[in-house]
Amino acid sequence: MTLLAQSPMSLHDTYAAPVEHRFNPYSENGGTILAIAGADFSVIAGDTRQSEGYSIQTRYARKVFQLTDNAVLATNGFAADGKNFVRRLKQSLEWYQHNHHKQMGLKAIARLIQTMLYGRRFFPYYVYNILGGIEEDGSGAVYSFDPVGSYEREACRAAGAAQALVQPFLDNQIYFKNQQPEPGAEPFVPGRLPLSTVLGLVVDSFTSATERHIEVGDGIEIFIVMAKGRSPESLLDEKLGEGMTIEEVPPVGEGGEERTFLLSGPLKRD
Amino acid sequence: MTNINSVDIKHLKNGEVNLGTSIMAVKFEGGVVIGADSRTTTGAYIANRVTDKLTHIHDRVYCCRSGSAADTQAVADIVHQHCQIYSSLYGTPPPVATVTSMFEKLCYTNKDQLSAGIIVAGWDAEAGGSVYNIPLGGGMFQQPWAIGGSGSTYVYGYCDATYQDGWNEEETVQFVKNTLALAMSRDGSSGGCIRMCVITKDKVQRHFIPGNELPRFWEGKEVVGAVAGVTA
Amino acid sequence: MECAFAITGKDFVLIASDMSAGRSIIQMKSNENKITPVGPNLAMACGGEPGDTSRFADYVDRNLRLYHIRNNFPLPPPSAASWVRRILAESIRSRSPYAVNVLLGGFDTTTSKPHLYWLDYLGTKADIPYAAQGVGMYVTLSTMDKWWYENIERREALDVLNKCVDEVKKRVTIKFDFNCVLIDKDGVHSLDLKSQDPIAELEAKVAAMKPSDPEPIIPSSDAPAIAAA
Amino acid sequence: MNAIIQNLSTPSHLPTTEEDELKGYGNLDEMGRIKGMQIPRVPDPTAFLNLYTDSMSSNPEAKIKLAHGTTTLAFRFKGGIIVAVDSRATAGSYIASGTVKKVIEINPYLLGTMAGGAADCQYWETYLGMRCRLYELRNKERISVAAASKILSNIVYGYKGRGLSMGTMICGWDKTGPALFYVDSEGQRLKGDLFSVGSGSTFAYGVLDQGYSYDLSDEEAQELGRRSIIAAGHRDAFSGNTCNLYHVRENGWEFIGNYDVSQQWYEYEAKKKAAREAASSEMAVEV
Amino acid sequence: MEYNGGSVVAMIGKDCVAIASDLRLGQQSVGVAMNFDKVFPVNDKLYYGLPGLATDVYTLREQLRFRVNMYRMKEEREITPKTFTHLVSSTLYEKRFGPYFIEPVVAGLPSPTELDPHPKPFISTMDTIGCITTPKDFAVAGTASNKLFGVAEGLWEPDLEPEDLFETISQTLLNAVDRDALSGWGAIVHVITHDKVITRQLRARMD
Amino acid sequence: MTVQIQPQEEAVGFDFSNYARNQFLGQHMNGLPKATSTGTTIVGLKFGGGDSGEEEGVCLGADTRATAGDIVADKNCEKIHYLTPMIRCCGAGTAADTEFVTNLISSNLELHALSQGRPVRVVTAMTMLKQYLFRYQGHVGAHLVLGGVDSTGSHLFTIHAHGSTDKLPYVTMGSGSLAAMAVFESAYKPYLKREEAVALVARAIRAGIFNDLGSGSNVDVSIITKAGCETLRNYEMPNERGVKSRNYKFRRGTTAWVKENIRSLIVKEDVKITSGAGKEQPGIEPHPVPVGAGPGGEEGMDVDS
Repeated sequence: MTLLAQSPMSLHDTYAAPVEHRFNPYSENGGTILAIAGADFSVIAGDTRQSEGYSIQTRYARKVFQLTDNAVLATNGFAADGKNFVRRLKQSLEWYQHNHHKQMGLKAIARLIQTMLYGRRFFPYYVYNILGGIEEDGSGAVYSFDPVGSYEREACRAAGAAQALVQPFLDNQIYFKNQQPEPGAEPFVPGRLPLSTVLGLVVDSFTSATERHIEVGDGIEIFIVMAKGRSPESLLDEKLGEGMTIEEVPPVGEGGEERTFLLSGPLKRD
Repeated sequence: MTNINSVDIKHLKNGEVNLGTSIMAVKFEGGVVIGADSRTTTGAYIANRVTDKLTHIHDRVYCCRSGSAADTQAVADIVHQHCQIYSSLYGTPPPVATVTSMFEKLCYTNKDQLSAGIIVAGWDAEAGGSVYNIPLGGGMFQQPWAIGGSGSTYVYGYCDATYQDGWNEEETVQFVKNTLALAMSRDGSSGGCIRMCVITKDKVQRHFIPGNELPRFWEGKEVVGAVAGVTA
Repeated sequence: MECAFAITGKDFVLIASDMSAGRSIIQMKSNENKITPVGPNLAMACGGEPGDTSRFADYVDRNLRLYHIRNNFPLPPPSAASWVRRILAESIRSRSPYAVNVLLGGFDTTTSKPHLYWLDYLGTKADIPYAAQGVGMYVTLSTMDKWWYENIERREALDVLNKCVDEVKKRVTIKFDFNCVLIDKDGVHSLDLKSQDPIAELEAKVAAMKPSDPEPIIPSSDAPAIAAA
Repeated sequence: MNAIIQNLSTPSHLPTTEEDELKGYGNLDEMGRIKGMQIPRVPDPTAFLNLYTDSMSSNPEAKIKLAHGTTTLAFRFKGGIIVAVDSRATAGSYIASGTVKKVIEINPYLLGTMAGGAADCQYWETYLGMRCRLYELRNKERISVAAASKILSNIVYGYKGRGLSMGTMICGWDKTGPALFYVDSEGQRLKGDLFSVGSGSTFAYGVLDQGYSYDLSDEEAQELGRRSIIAAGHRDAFSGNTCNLYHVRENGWEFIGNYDVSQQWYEYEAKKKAAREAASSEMAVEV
Repeated sequence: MEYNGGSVVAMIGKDCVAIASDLRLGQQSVGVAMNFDKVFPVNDKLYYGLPGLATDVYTLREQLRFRVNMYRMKEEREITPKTFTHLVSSTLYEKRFGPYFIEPVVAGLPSPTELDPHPKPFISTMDTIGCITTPKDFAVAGTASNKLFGVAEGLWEPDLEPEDLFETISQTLLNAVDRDALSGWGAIVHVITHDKVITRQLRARMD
Repeated sequence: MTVQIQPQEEAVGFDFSNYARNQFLGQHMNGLPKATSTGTTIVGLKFGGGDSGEEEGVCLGADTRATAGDIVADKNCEKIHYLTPMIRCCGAGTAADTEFVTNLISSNLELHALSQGRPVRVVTAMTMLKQYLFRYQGHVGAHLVLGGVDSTGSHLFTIHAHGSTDKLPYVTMGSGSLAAMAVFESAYKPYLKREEAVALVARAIRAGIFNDLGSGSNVDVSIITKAGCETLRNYEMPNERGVKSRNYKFRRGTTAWVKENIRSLIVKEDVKITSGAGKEQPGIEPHPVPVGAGPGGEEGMDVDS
């Protein structure tokens, strides 16, 4: 920055402070993820922007990955750590499938993620994970993790750059926090919302976050995992938003009766 | 004396615009030739690629600025004003030495706040062409030729080896042009094109060398495709 | 390291403060009074930087006294609190600020209401029914939360206060001794926490003093009541 | 690194290849032992960790915000042990979760509480559960609370100074009756009757101390635990949401209930008001 | 800002505005008072909220009260929301290099004048050094501002009637401060219409 | 406690009275608030003249996003500031600084114009700005693009926060300046026609909006020629929010509250007309009078205590 900084012979250089080159293995790549569990489905979503500072690295980077036929993982934070973590996790799950000739259950995957994350307790993966899927009893479930592996099962969870923007909105709309039930009506029960409502909320959460958070935008990908026996027609009949497409994601293994769909659409690009 | 090093004059304020810079001035019989590159940077970004670092101070006095753009512009503006007052008071243009001492005074008294390396050059009736160098922190040194800015360190040897007394205008212009081209090719924060100015009793004549017409020297086979000599 | 707390009740304010004074790890004195009466029905507990505290208490005291003399009327607690706050807020912007945290309690004789103000060295003011400063904030606020209630009677309030003192003695690593004042319409009275029934003692004292010690300066709105007593 | 592994008292090795890492389960090997913890190759890993995570709470600006636990308490009385905790996890001033389970059910007879780093507590107390089960299989009897807490203490002491953050209470019932131990990541291990840990603990103490006695009835004790957590949740910004209450008895622990701090607070205030009104009306009657 | 905590939100409705604040005054993690209202009236139909460092809340409020009264005496009229915003802004910018730690929010309903018989509801917010933002929908500030942005962006709808605006602003504030450790401890909402000001204290979470 | 009346020095410039306190607080607190900054893409170019056959002029452009950290504080702010009728100035950097600096200089220019009896020149504005900014050594964080037309032609300058200036035919500033400059460097030609200039400026701003996270929302454009200044506010709006998929209106009574206070601003007053003069005049109806609207109105309720 200085006038003569580039000149190696400068007399002043002898007085220059030593430059500390810190080992910095982390960067922050923005983006936001969320997951909501329903009675017999689970919705896991993420935006597709990957940024660093004020620059967009790519407008399409996946944050949500199908792990098994009934589990989808969303990952956010430092993209390189996330990518590496998902790769290792998928590898572990594949080994498990080869060893046991079945896919790992959702609960077990959650615990596996904890131990994998905690293994790096002293050199953490800078990733916030949300695992969504169908539990063995057929109910939708969401597990959320901190970077070193503490986790809990919840009905909904947002993480990433805009988590503070999205989470209180979901508290209000999914958990009905601070809402008095109509006089004489049943009290609200979270986790019982219909899929169409949940999808609407997910899309609105992301469009709201895009409005107010600079690191969120470009595109949205929503994975929907449906429990055995649930008809996907309700989903396919749904009138999709502008520019949205839906496709069925082929099963990873031999294919159980759970089905996974991918709903993707555009977000603002500014 | 004890605290001289604690005054950190070489540090620009955060985010400040920097004249990366190669500047020079050379005296010849009857006048001076001044020259500069045209690059201004903020960090790695070139804020201006066609900067004019040859700043008019008075009719026959110019200065070349290096260091902080804001500081040197402010200093030049102040001296410019002083010179106008001088000429209206005394009815004669200020001699180069006088102008330079105005610069020097400002640079020295505010050395803890300024980041400015300035070369003042011009023509006056008393001394003819003269070149003064005011390095960072003040001081006033008359020299037959002066170079400054971050690019200067690469070409001191070239200047020492090449400069000769008694050159005419054309030879001097050529020398300035070559020196700056060499400095700009080595120094990352110098570059762009070359602006030069010949100041004599009768004229202030500008020369402009665009970036694609700079003199080229040995750059290696890989770059030019053949052994290149001095083509300029 | 200091500790003070205060409780308002039906017609009074109780303020208790520790009495320790020291430098670094040494306690130099364990019976230093930190509660200053700053008006006929107003008292202030000061904690914070040693030196600043007593200077500040003096400053406030003298200025409020001056006001009283000039106007023949003391500044009522809300106004006094507002003024103290401004002094603190101005001081924090000066070259040598008062690093003082204050509990200001008083009884407003014009409205017959007790007031308690929590003030910190930045000039933050809170108007609350019970408050604590220093380490007391961390260990006794919840105690008061549980046992305090609106219009609490004197003896109950003293019970709550004693619980707080007990809690501090139990949980804070430094040994503290406490003194305590009660402010009501009759003035600022000090209470002996060690005695069996300080309230009864106080009542006896007030009753004994009343006829011979009419307070001339302070116009009391409850004058007839006192006369009746 | 070697020192740590020795402290773990199980032979172990670093995962050297990815294939190694794939064997076993997460960072456990095929035998269920800790394979080893990855450590960055920098001169001072602890300083590194502190620079990028707020695990030691000394660097609030750190990039990686880890979930923090907050108010927990446990006390021993004649009817066993009451364990009460709040359920809030904060990352900076953001409330990351209001539904954290801060009581870790190690096995049907042992409970651990969570304060400090959520992952540290969760992970090591789960691991402690494994170790306790192994002890049972080897020795055909349940492990004592003292031994269990000692195992945990030994493990975390091995990592002392590396940035773990844990303040936990191990509660259980063994041959000696109800037992309560406090174990923290500094290696401190205390046996006692009454503990509260976390940023809200001072507020919990403020209610707990003034109401505690060894001879409380079960209901009184449960109420005291609950009331203390509500008090802490109310005053402390980093505690709150809900209170989870457990009661450890001779035949194992029992989950008493989950109470919303805010709702309870309103109820307590209403009760206070009602009591006062009742008292004043009584007085009126007397007059 | 995070020393004492606190948040304020304002919203525009159909011929009405609403402004709401939490009631917490803390000293870092410890709650000190639950009656610390951060919203103050300037005149009948103009309110402003001052979330931030509590000592500055008092100081700035006193200063603004003085300046508004001076304005009132000099001009012999009530200050309009827009003028008041600029008054606050320049008061803040005066301290550009030693700012008040306050992010004011202004909400007001301008009275009809001959030149402007149907004035629009007005809200504005400023940063600590007085940069004005005048949104058309909602304004937020305080320790929970991120959360408020998220919820308000989701919940706000145009042209809400006063009672509907009350619900929307209340839900926005309550759910936002419930995710903020340093705001909460009660909440108060003012809905300003042309013929009345409805002030309600909400039943909020007390932890 | 005494009141002394003494001649007060007129306070000029900034008040540093909180500075020491805030330095102290800074050591004890974290989370000091971020000033709103305009991450910003601002650009300007000269057009016309030469063989374009059109009047020469300058065209300025700006995006409309203001950020506080990574949050969008304002989606549609105005970054093209008025200086004089023929001079405009785009601001990037600390939003409050750009606002107040341009306001201050604008009024000084107005005074200057009045004292000189002629419209001010663009260089005068430039000099005033650079001298002001240099005086504050970069602490007033205003990065400006200044453009305008005066008796000497059209001029375009950039002014950095530290007070350095550049005079160029096409300029960009702000966090999106690289994206915008890439557009200019590839497409700028001297003597553009007016429409071409506006289109190019809009394109450069769009490049900033879409590729720089600090810039966003809409495109504002100002065109200044001898004929006058035309400001096209929200010239392009490529980032309108679409319709939400759900409606979030709540049922009335959703929120629980504990206390209510309704202050009516209507004073009901029965006016009884007693004499015949005003009795039942056609067209005059008694109407409610709002209180407090007039001078001396009360400040309203005091929330303290």
